[in-house]
Amino acid sequence: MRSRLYPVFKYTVIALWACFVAGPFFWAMTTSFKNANAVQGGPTYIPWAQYEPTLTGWRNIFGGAGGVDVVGPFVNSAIVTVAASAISLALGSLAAYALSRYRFRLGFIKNSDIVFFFVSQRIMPPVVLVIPFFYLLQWGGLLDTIPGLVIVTVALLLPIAVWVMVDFFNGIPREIDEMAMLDGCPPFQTFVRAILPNSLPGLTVAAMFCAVFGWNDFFFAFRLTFTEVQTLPQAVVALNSSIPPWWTLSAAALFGVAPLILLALWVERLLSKGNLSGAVR
Amino acid sequence: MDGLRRHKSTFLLPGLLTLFLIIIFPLLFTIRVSFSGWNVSNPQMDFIGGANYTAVLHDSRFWASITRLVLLAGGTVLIQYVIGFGMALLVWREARGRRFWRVLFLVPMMTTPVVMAAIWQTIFHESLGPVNDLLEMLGLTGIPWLTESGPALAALMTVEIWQWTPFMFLLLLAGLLSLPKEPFMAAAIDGAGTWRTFRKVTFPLMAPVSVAAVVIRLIEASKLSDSVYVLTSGGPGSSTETPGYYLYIQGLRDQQTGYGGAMSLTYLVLMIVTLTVVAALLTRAFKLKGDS
Amino acid sequence: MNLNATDLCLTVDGVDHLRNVTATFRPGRLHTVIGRTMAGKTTLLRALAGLQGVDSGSLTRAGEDFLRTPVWRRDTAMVYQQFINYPHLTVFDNVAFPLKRAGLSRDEIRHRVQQSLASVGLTDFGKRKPSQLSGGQQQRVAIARALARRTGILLLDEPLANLDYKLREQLRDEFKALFSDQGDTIVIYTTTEPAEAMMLGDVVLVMHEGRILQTGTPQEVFERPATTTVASIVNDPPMNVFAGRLKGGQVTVAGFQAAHVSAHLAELSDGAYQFGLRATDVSLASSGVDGEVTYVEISGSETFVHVVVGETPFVVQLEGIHDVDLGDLVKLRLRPDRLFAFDERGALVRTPSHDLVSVEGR
Amino acid sequence: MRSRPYTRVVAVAAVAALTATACTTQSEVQHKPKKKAALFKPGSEISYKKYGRNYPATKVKDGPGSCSYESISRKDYSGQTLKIISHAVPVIGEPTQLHAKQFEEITGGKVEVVNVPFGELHQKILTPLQAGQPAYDVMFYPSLWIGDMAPYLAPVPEEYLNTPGMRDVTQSYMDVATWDGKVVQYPVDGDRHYLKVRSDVLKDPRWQAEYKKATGKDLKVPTTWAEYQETAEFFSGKDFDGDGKRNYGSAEVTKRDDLTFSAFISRAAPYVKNPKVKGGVFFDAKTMKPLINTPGFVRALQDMVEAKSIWAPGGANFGLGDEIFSFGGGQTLMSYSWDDAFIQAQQPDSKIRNTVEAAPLPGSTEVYNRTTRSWDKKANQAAYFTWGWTSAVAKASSHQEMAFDYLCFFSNEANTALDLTIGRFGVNPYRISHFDPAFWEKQGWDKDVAKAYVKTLSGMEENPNRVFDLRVPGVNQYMSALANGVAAALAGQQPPQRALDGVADEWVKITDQIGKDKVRSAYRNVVALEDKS
Repeated sequence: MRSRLYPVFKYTVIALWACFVAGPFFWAMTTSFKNANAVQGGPTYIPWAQYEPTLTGWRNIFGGAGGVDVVGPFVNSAIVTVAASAISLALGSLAAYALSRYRFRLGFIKNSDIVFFFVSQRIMPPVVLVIPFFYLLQWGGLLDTIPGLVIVTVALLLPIAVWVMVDFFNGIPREIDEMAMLDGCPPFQTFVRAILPNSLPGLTVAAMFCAVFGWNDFFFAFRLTFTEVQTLPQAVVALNSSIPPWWTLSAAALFGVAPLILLALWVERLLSKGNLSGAVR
Repeated sequence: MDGLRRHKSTFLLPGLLTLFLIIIFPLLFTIRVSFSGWNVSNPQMDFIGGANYTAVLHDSRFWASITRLVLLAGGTVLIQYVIGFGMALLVWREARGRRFWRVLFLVPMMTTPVVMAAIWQTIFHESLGPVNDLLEMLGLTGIPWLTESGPALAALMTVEIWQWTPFMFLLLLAGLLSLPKEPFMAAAIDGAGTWRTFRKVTFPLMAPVSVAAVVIRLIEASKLSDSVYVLTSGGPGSSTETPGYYLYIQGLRDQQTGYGGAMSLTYLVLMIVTLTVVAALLTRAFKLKGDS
Repeated sequence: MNLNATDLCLTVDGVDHLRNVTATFRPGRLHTVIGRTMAGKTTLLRALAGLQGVDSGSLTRAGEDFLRTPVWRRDTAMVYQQFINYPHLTVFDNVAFPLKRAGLSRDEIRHRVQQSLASVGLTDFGKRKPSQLSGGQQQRVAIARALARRTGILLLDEPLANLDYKLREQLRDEFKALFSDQGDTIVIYTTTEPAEAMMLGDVVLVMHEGRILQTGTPQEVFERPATTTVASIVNDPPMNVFAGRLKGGQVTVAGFQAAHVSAHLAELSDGAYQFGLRATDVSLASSGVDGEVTYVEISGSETFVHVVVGETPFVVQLEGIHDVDLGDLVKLRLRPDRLFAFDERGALVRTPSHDLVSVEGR
Repeated sequence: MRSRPYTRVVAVAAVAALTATACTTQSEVQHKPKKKAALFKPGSEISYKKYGRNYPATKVKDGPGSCSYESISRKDYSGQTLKIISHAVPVIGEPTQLHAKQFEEITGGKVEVVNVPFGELHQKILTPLQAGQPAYDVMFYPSLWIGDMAPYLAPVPEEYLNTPGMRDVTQSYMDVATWDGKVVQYPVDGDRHYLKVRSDVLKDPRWQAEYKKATGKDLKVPTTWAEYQETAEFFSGKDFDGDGKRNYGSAEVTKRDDLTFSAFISRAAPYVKNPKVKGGVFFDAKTMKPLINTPGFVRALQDMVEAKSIWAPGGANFGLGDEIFSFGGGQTLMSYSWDDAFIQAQQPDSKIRNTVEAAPLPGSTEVYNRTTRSWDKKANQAAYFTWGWTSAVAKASSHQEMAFDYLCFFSNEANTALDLTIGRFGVNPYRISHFDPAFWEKQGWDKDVAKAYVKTLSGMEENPNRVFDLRVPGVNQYMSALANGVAAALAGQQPPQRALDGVADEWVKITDQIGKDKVRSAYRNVVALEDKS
């Protein structure tokens, strides 16, 4: 039987973890209202009481002199993330569907090997890829362009999309495909009309992972663009100077995570409605 | 059936070929460059045989970083799994404000690692950051977070745990929410206690999700380098250097492209072998039927 | 337009799923395929639907090579044992789905869906999602969808197997009415239940281990089972099959000699036979074959007593509730006039109704 | 058959790719400006005030010459785009952006600036240069990379060399900008390491008395590294400013992949730069044998390891920013590095404004002589001309005139005067006219502070015993190897001698890899600068 202390224990643990999770955000929030003197004076937490808050950090990320403009990079990040995620989801769910429903055999290569090929791209250290990508994009005239960045990002996201969707499709009874075909749908229509509409949870999880990894990619975006295309992480990292303006950095970090918090809300909604059941296995 | 056979390639190939085309050139390039002396001042594709590979074998800094990674990745992923599972269990069913907790617990995953690592650096700052300040308020002495190897590793692991436990949490929570109800009712009827229910019902049912989550986290954790870069730059000395960061130093920052290529490929082969073995062992440990 | 299957064979991983299956399915008839689990019934349906390829053999319909026709052009509807519907669509849209694919007009679709839903008694459920329905209702939706299309071929794969007993009986009765006015549709219905097969089928096909053992009207199959296997499949409980000897029309089983000559067996030559006897034709008596009770089932107003005689199991079906206990030693009375006689290889040689049987489907 | 969505996706991607290709094709034509009316009168008052509250209200007069606001505003660059890479904001990155904005306003051209953290700057600039990709027209980077960059740089045209601003640049910084006899870098900053101390503490009679009591010596600005250590040790752990928090002796740059190598060279300079010995500090310029493991360097590393006791918490992982925060925040008594920390401490809102003093880097009482293999017992001090920020124009740029106009505008007299006063900009005196105490007093500095500052800086210009950075191809590798060795010793992983022996081995390898002759000929230029005085 559960002891009466159990709820106390439970909420204490939840609260402790919540503090740990929220701590850095709280710190970034309070730091974003400081200036050099408030930072140099040692750690303080409560505005007005411990330090005089200023809006310098926040002004700096919206084109204020002495900062970086995050709005343009925000738009670029959004375009790249949405485009690359969409392409990855489209190609990835098609491939995942094939791998889930049909048997492939080419010499010793089986379905599981093809899935492994996709997933193994995530094992590849980014350093291996970035220099060749540079020459590849240069050859295609795609350096410092959004299409170039989208192509590279697709290579990063496609494995995730395939990984999530294969598992998800494996969880959808094959009889649904069969029934759709019996009901007059050729395979592609079967996929589009019968399977995809039932894959919303899986697509959501895959889209979330794609968005998270796409939105937060710094490594490739940084090295394959020059001036035309700046993404949000680049704009934030541009503040990591030898005299780092902690306040601007904090404001930019908070700004960068905002759109993805909406994503977290959406995912949680699906979770709570039970829609994600079977989305991950 | 014939109709199906004809279609299957049409589904698979767009994705497979796209990835293949994007990946194949870099891979071939890296293989070729690993046999060249390409470096910052001679960016040429000459041929120097296996000299780079011999050098990799004798690079003690590289091998030390591999050993360190095994501990770092293994340790953090294990802790992430335990905490992620624990938190998922706590906010799984009846918990006040569980929807709020769930969102909150997801958020760290959404942040940009390089950016958050910069924030963490300010948090661990030994005189201007809050961690030591709080420790001192509690009457403890500050810890040299980024200047001694033990604490620096702990700081690094803390950041990794903060950033990626949500990933485990999400996978495991989704897994829990999709469990069938019957086995739990059966356990309740049998009068099994909380712990027994967990051990006999929840945990075995969660085994497939667990294996997938752990393996995918291991894959991602093996690339650990962003937070090392920002937080400690591999220091003090080289005591927090990971292969990802060392590869970055050699291959990108110092532009030892040839040597970096050889090291990357050695690392890639090692990782693929290790992760395959680990995945197989985990699968067996959870007594799953190997299936995909 | 008959659907002709000739010598269909399929082996997967060394296991034979279909062995030289040859059958003709006729429009306007309801064919029931009866067989035990794993007999190949589902495989046969899937092969007819095009969901499963075959290794050899041919399948034609009106001169068209059906094996080369993709699933989506086979004019076939199927109802699964599991209740398979489109989870994302409402009941109405589920039923309308194939109709939309077929390009029918909106009015026509509405009309047909409503008609179809009415026929399965789900008129008021159109707006619900399948997940909000009970199992029986879900299966009705699946059936409604299959019916609404008015396809040339309608396949039902043990549609009642996953339902509870009462619902099963109720639906079975409704099916009789539903399928009787399917016009020119070829209906093929698989089941493990003899009663279902006999009650619904115009034609019964008995399947076992990938083969079709016998094809005929329900009466033919029931009264003249071609082999001991068929005999056991088409009876519930399975017909008791046991070895015995015949001498001058007098049967000896397990050392116990029947008192009377069985008239219908009189013409047979003396020797060893296998005999079949329905469970209803065995009873417990004060004298007879010695056996030991191994298991007793009481079902409603009937009692099934499982008895082992030597090594041979018997099932005795008794009216009413009987007080028999496990391990009781009992004596079985076998009705000699109800004995089916099979030769040593299991082929039927004589039935209680005296008729000689021509054996099909071997 | 229906058209499939994914074929459409592929088609769209292909079209996008082709369009992008067409757009990025560069023309090789050099673009020239048109002429337009000036927006400024000669000698107008210039101020950054309108760009926000972050900037001082100081006003200066627009200078004469072709780089002035007045002259540049006569050029019409509308329709042209200049691409610039610079360091992260704020150090040099912020002035890059600010002057880009101003340049856009007065010429009508477009200027795109990308800011990059220090660790990434080298490869981010060099990779496209080596790949022949015209990524940037103007690059801002540390001047010591000249050996890697020179082959890809456009020499500064004659007309810019003859501007009044350029002619005012001190000889040292013109030398730093020159490669193979050609000026290829555009001087925008002068850099050096010097010592910064809290004069309020050192001059406090109470502390002087206590110090005398404890050590028997007078409390004064240290002139040797031994004194530095002693003074710092005395104050470490004491609360010398009375704010209730502990203070510490020294803040130094010690983070491995930050700028540790410069800090180490500062500490080594007096031990290794013997005015009597010519022919190289880091290498023997004749044989290219590394000297990094000779006793002078080992002594400096021993000092640095010992210095751990005088550092603030976290002091063993300080980047430049940490050092500046620590000293500028009043936590530590002394620090030594670039001007940035000093200027930051002298900002109007600084807590320690006018309580700090600049002084030359500490020296030593003996200096190693590598020809005699013994220590010369004499007081020695060396000026370390640590790399500073510089700028250059890519040879492959098709907007060279616009690029040089931008740089000359960036560094015109008015802009530089204002930039010098903003600590976070990282722009430090490099023209003769900058060494004028009156200018600094006008910024609100105390007379003594300004005087000592100018004396320290100009003293370095006059010091004949100088050390320059290892300005050779592959300098990053050399410095990275050095930083590794220093870090290993600081972390206690290796004793100093062994750590530096390891560095020497690495250096030999690096030299072989790059080509001995290539490195030697580059290094000879550095040695020539050192030996010329």
